[in-house]
Amino acid sequence: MSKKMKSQSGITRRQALKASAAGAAFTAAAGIGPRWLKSGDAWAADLAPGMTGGPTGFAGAERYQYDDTMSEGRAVAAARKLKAEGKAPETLRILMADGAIGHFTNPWPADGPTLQSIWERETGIKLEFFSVSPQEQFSKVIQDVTTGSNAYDVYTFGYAAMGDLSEANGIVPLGEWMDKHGADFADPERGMPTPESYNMLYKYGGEPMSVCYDGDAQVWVYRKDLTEDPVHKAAFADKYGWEPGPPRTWAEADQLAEYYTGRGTPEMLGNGNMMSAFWGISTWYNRYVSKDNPNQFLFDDEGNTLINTDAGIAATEEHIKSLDWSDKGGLGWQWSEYYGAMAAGNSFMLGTFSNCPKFLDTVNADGSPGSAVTGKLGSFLPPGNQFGDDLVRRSTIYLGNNGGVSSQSAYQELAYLFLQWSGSTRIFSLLTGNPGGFFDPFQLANFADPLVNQSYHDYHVPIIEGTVARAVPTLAIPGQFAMHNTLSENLVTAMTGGMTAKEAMDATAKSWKKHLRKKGEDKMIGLINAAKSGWSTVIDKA
Amino acid sequence: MTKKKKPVLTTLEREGKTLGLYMTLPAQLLLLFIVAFPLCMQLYVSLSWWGPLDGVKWYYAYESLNWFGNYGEIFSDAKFWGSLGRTFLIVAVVVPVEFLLGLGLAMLFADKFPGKRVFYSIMLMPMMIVPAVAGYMFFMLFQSSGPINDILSAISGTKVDTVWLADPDLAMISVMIADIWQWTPLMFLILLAGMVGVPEDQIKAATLLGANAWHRFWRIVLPRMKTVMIIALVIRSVECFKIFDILYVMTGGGPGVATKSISVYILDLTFKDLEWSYVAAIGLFILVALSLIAVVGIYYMQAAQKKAEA
Amino acid sequence: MASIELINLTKKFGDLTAVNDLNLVIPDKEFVALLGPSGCGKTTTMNMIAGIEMPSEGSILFGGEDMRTIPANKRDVGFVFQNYAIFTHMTVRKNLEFGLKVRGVEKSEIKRRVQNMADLMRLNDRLDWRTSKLSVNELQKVAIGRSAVTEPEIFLLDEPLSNLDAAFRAFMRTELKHLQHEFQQTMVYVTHDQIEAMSLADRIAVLDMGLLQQYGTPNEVYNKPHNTFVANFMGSPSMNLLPCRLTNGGGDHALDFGDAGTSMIEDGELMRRCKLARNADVVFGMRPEDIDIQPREVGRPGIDMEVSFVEPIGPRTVVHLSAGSHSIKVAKDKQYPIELGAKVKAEFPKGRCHIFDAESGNAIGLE
Amino acid sequence: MASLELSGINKSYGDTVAVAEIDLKIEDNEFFCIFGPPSCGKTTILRLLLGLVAPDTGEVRIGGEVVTDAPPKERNLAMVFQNLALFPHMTTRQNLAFPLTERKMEKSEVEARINSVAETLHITPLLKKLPAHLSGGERQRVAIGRALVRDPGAFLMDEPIAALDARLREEMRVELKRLQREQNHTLVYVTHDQEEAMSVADRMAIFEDGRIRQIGTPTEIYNKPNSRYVAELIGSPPMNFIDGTFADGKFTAEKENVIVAIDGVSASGAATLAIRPEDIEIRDSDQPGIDAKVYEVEPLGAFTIVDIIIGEKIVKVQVTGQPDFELGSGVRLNFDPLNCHLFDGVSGDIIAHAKH
Amino acid sequence: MPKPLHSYIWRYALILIAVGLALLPVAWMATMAFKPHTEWVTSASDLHWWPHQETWGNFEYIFTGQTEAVTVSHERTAGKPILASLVTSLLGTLIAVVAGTLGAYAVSRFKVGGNLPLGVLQLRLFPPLAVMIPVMIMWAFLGAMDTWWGLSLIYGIVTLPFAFWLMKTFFDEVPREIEEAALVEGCSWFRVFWKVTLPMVKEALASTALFVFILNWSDYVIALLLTRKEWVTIPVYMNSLSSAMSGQMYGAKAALGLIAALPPVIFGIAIQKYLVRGLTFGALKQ
Repeated sequence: MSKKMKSQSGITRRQALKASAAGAAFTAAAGIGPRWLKSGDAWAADLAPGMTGGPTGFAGAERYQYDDTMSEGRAVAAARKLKAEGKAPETLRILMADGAIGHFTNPWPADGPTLQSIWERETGIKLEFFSVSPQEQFSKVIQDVTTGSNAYDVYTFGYAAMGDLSEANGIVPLGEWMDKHGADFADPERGMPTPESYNMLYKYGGEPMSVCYDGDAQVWVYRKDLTEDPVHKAAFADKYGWEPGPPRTWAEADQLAEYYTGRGTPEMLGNGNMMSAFWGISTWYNRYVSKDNPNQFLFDDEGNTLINTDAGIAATEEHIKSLDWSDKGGLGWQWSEYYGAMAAGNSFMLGTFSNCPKFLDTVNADGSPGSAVTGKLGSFLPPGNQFGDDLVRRSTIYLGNNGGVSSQSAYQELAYLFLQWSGSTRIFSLLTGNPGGFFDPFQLANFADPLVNQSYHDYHVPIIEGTVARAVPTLAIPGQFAMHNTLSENLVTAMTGGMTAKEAMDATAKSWKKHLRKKGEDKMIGLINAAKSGWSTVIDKA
Repeated sequence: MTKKKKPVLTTLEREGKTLGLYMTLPAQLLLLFIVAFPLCMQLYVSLSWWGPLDGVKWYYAYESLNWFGNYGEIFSDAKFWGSLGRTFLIVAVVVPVEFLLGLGLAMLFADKFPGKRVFYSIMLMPMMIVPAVAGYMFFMLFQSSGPINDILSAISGTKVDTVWLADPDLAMISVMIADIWQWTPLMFLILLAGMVGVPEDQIKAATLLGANAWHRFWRIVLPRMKTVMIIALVIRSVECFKIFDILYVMTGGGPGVATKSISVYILDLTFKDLEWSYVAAIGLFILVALSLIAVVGIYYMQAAQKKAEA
Repeated sequence: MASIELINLTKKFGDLTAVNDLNLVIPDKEFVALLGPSGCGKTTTMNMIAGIEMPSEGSILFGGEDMRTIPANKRDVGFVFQNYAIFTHMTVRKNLEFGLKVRGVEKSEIKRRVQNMADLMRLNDRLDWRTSKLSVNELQKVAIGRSAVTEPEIFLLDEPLSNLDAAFRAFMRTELKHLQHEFQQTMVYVTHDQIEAMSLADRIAVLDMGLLQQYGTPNEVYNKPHNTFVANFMGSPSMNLLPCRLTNGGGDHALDFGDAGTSMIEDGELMRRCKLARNADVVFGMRPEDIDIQPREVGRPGIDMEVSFVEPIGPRTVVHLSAGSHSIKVAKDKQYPIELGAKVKAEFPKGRCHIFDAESGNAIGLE
Repeated sequence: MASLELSGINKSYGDTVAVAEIDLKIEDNEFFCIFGPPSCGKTTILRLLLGLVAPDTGEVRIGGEVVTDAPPKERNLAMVFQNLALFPHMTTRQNLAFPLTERKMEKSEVEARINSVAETLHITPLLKKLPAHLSGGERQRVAIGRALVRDPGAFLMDEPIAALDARLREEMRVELKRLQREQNHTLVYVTHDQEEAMSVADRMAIFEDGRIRQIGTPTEIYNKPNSRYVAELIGSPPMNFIDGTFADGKFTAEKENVIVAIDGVSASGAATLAIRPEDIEIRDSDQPGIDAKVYEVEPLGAFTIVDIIIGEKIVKVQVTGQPDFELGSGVRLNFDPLNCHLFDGVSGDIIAHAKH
Repeated sequence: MPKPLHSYIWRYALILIAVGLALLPVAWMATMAFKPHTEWVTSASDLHWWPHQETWGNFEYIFTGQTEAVTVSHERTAGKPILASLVTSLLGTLIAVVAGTLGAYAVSRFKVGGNLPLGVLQLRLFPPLAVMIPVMIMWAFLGAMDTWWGLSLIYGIVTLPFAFWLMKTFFDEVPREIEEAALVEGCSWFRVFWKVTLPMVKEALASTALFVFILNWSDYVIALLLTRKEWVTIPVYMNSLSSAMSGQMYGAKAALGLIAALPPVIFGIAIQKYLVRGLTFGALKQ
């Protein structure tokens, strides 16, 4: 059943990805300060009246400028004070995912300064970024912690890794500095909408341990043009009894996937979701968590695993079935190759990180379409399951990127100040809009920002907001990295016929139980139950 | 008078012995450095739940002592026996194939022919390629739009674009092919040396007694190569059991666990699952098992030797 | 009929000519020795007869039939190597059986023949031993037995006795000679030891640098050497060769030995040959055992010399005499009482002197 | 120069005895030969003298002074090894200079000595060459030169010319003998070639399995071997032995119907008559003597060896010149009692020597 | 014994096939190293066996990090890893050869060292990963993690068995008499070793060093475990070259692969005749 990915005439998957990211040149020259740093305060003149810092040189820049009363302003002022007192390093060393460094080094909008130049001109402290691929990001941080080589001041890691790093004393609590310097992360109007979501993305064990940089809720995009095509409309309707369009339930989503597989020229695949090792876990989570009303948790309150119950096994069987409508070779892909397939028009739909349209639905400088799907995309809220007239639509926040301060760093407060500056709502809005990196909007200020809307497109931003509201966290307890690896390995083995869905789930459950036992069962159960508060409780009407 | 006494040595011989002891010092130190201290540490850590993320140094492992919990776990760890089984499968398939190909090549290269030196050097080349690089070569070759599919399409006439590295069975086959490509020259080298090592006169004598080419090979060359064959098989099996580079670069043990050898399993436990105490236990388990096999092997070889001489 | 004929046999290894245009007839049932220093081409010649080496030019006939197209394993030739080439991974019995088994001889016949050979070679109680436990002498017997058991018409031996201890070597020489007489096989025996060649062979072919120097019975080669090489190679201690000039003081020839003086020639046969000499520079040859040591008297043919060294070697004593730049050896049997430095005259033996042309080394005046 | 003495020496490696009960005194300036079959302890004697190996018991004296535990350097002995042991990576000059530079001799002295030794051994043109580029004979001379160059107390040589071919061996042994006599060094010479031993030795010791069986001059040992072992070893072609019994003055061997009367001998019991091939006289079949048949004839040019069968025993007879005998023809042998030795049939020790 | 003609043809046919198969993977990587970015992944139908426009872009990329074809941000260039591979391999070889040679001579000549020969051989028996945890902890403890000397020390230890056994066979072949000849002249044992025995095995020593260098240069797993950023060797760096953003950078990795493959192949062929002895720990000589 290995339906082949037909490479369409001419442009390859690689070119499609490159084309779509044309607007954002991923500059190679990370690690050295930009040459055009203006000396003295020439840029200060361009600031709006009363403002002390922020981007200049483009229309609307004032929206992102700040004074000493704002979170970013206070951070810069404090940084300058530390530098004056000689308690600041020449260069701040930052370990960051390779796809995100562009946020700081890529000027955006085109005629504006880079965020790195803003920070360096305002604080006089240089930034050095060390890139790492997302799969190895966690191992790299852990190696630095366990071997004590003190190679970085700022780490970035998935929000779920906060548990591991806190227990390993790798990162330092930030609460004290947050209060001292007044960060606006939890601001109900601009920052996190609800205290639960703030706790989930910023805190571990009740203590703020990192600054969230990336929402990473799984948002669905689909080939809207194909659903409006009259031919497909009619054919699909008489086969399934409803007009093709945004699916409300997983059953409908699977029908769409089944229908569109093999259609179009070149023949496309209905299910473009990520299925490979490490990346495919989120797709499985999306199916699993909406199997109960209001939520299908991973563990019950006594710490027994639920993934190997009928609901879990059913979700896994559906997950495996969906492989029939996706590229068999995809099992070896990374996230960029799934994006490439969608961009090349080889996939009907793709539930992935919310930044997908930012890269795919683009227009080249000369007006030509950035990819084969420019202007043809639509997005929809996560499909769910019906319980009576309740419709439980759930998505998951998987991976993501949080900034933490290394316990080995000699300039911890200064490192925090950089996190506060870059994580606060104004600068972060400018940052997330920047197509140079893959950080996703999640703060309320981001959704309201015109530049973000320009990159993410107005049809997509409200869906992101809706999805974040309906998102639930994945495993975020210490040992999550190993537990996710076991799940991923068993899922791929099941998908390649090595195990049945039940065997895969039982094996995963057994391994998860062992992890809990090793880390201390009651402590873990406490953490799991505490995290349940962060799960979304939004119920839609069927 | 003939009690077994220590031989009387001249001062010269005694000086020699003392110099000898000093000269073995560096090697002994290195051996001690890598064997003694780490093995003790490994044993200590393997008796606890200690891991790098516990936030305490390894010597505090006693806080989470569980005695033989880790070792017990090995026997119930399906993934461990799975990867061990896979490793033995690879050894069981790869080593005999390399042996037969090596023997065939050795027979081809047995006598002199023009151009022998050049072909001989080329045939040795694969073994000298950095294994990680060889792994990457075959990663490129086995891509679904890669040259191997292109050749197969040319041969079969139909369009071949099998996905080698994403299919569990085909991935295993491609890893084996890569290993066979790299290490057949080793077998070829050793077996040829064994074949050429047979005394020239004995072959001439057999010829003059009326033996034709087949007799010569079957009754003279092959029996004399027995020890060489055993050496080749033992050395290759030990090295093959440690297979890692080619496999990790080509498939990373994937898809799923299809080509996960014991080495890759240990690496994942170390870096992904960070269960360092369990890895320590597995490490010791393998050390002990291999040592037992080695001791039995050496005992058997010596017995065979004695039988041969009796 | 198993005579062996070598016709214009030549073998070149690159630009080295190991065997140079060799013509030799080895009559059926004869024992011929190929004698010469190491590297003279004797082993290469034997290898060509056996078929191990291919001749560059010329041909080899067995009983008149050309052996060019017949490979070594079809020539039915017995071969014994210098280091025996025993199959060390087999027992003695398996070594003896090998030749018969590969020729597909029927089982009971093999058993019979091997048993006979074991009796002949007194190897009965060693049959099932591993060859690695045998002494050098026993290995030698197995090597010969293994080939003899196939009852070849032609038997080739490459220095088979050189590794044996002195006593056993003397015994084996007699046995080999006797076996050859009894089995009437055509035997070719390669050796560098002239004593072995003399004692064993019916005929000796002396080789040097790939060229045949002389081919004749032991006595012919010993008594009538065709050139200085054969003269010097045969006999122990070797023939004395004194370079000198023919001068015909007063009609008759005389030998001028330069700083050792001149000596008249009384021997008629020698005089006849000296007359045939084309140029004056000759080499005068005398066997050590033919020379008489006499007190110095004028008129006796010989050279006045002085005893420079005495070597008592059990049954014989070798007396070294020297005069000027010349020195000769004289072999006396038993203990020969003579003091160092004694002034004597070495008297030329009647009828047993040799004369060679100095430049070509060839003998002068041989029939 | 120095005399060498081994008294009460025993040496064994584990349970294999190398040498046992060795009492040996080698006089000053003597050309002493150690003769015996391979691996009979000959080389161990040299290593004991050199100090490379310590004796289990007994003492080693050089020039009368005890050196049992002294290191090789203080013994001032020079050794020429069987495989010559030249330093392959050094030129001839460096090889010769090695012993001198090791003794910190200053430059000009070293040059002088090297040139004089090179002169006496005619190896001056070879000084620049590496051992690999020299012929067997040249290498052999350089090895001797290396031993000569520092004028040692005594020389030890372990079968130095065994590897050369026949002609060169005959010349080299004469040259060695002459060199020893001119330089009058003490020389201990090990060989397993009995003709070589007899030709060069002033005195020689016959070894068997680590023990000395007899010491004496070559002619003494040739004419008066003290045991059957020595008699078998010395003499080529080898001596003939006939087993039988000796009673009241007469030796009889029924199978070979040999009866020889030897007067002045009172022993009785099993005995072995021994006679050298050159001491047996062949007579025509009609003459008195032991009845025999001609088995084989080996013409050797200077003399001929006739193998005669008496009973089932083959006896070798050496006849001068080149007579021809018809195989299988009947002859008569005469054993002159004066030429016969008598050994004890069991122990092999000498009972009576031939009196010629 | 000349062989009939047809067996020659058969022999050559089979050898050519074998040689072809041996060269195919290397040839593919070599051509890939010169292919421009566009020809890295071509559709299955028109596979570019030979680069249509050869370019040195890939080499330029791995050494400078920039080339017109690919602009993916890249932390560091290949220069440092190549230096790392060289330094650690050379030092590792030095440690192994020095310790191995001294130990081998002592065992060969003085029969001392008891368990050393077997102990050293046993080292070779275990998969490196089985003993790596304690070594990683120890290296972190000593601050040797991600340092040139840390990696060199481990390389020295891991290849010690080869150096030891190889040199032991060479020392066994040196005739005892030559050393005794020097002893008789009053040389101390060490001078004999230094002035006589070692010069005689010079060529063998060089070959052993080359052989051990190849082994160190070819390592991947030990470098993967003991280096992080500063002293990453070529194989580890090469594997990290593929990033999520750019996917498999075929051309660049092929170029680096070619550079990594050259030294061992050249040295390997240079010491061809000692390979059998090396790989079988001296059990078998050519």
